[in-house]
Amino acid sequence: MTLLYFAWVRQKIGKHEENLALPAGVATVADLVAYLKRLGPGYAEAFADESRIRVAVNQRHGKFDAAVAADDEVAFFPPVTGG
Amino acid sequence: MTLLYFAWVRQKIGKHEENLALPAGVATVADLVAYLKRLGPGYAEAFADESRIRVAVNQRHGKFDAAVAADDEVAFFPPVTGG
Amino acid sequence: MKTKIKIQPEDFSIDAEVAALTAEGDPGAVASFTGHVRREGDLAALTLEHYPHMTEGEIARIAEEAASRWPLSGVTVIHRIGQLAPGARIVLVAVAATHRQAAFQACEFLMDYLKTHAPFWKEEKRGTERHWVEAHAGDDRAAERWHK
Amino acid sequence: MKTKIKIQPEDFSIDAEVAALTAEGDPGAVASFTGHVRREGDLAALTLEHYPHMTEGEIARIAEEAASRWPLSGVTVIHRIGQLAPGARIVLVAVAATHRQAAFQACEFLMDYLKTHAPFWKEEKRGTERHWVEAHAGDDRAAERWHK
Repeated sequence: MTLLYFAWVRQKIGKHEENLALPAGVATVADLVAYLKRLGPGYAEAFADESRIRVAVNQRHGKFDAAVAADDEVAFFPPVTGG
Repeated sequence: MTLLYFAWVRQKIGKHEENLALPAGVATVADLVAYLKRLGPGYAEAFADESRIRVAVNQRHGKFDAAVAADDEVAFFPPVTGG
Repeated sequence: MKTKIKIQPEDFSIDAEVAALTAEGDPGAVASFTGHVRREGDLAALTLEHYPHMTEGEIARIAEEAASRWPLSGVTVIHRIGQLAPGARIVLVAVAATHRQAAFQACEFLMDYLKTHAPFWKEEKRGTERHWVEAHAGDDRAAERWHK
Repeated sequence: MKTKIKIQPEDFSIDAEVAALTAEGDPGAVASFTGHVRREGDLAALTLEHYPHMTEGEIARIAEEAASRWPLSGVTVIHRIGQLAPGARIVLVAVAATHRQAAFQACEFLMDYLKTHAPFWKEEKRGTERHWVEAHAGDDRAAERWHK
């Protein structure tokens, strides 16, 4: 799967994009977040307050209970502030 | 007093502006309209359907019961259609 | 509040008016409206007449009423007169404010009142015939909803 | 309905976009909105980041939703990205329709949804410090009122 990070999520994790083989036991966005949190202190910090994180799966806004699959593009970012 | 006519009121009466000494017995817009109707067929036609006539006294929208005085500017016109 | 009112035969620049409204202060939001001559059937042109002594004063009163209802930093109203071709712009109302909801509401309010209170009259030319446009009851209702 | 969506660093011309929206058909009314970088305190610049794969699709969905609610002839959305100075224009939403109430309502709807759904993020530069702008609860409430 492709993971994308924007704004301060990107800054805390230290990268904009990465590819990841779907980890064992990861079926939803919430599972993926739990997995990422354990990858390092930057990830842990980025996902520390999950209420501040929004997600898009394949370029569509989603929720943490949304399913994720091996060839999905999953993006994490703060609430949007355009306009 | 100065009388002004706009749009089809102007066309029916055949002039844009005229000066008039305040006629005896004319105290309100309604009195003035009754007086003007008798001035000729153009006036009679212009004021035939009073529901289609709007009035401004000294450049402010008014009603037919508004008072008129010798030095007023009174304008008659159809409902406005700008914008 | 900064108010600019112009009655003119010439066309206008929305970009220039928006730039003027945002040249100073902190207006984060500008809502604008342009009305255009309809492009329909045999409508050849529209001619706009107005009541010069009254028009600017009436629009200024409408702008003051808007400023008393919403926190605005500027209002610009430009209304064209004379003969206009189909598609031509007739009117610009632009409202600057810190917040977009105030700008939108005030812009719509100004248009509703302009339609029902500003002394302009439109004459249509269709082929060789000319006739005066009738006022719309819908415009009166649009203005009345602001009384509530 | 004609939809134009552009994400670009460059500024735009409101006049040109309104002209394009009214070049054909019978749109008598165009409601427009421009959002500007605030001019306040020590705010030196705003930098806008977005999610390129997603932005246009999300705005297109918002425009389709607007077109399903109101009779519109065209929608144009231009959103700038990159670094913008105080006073600079950030976004243009312009909506053309036969009737002005549809144009106004759809323009406000589009702005409310753009603010809460389009994947853009603003970073402020104040002096030498940079920080990400927080989302406003007021924007969520503004978008929610359209659910009713």
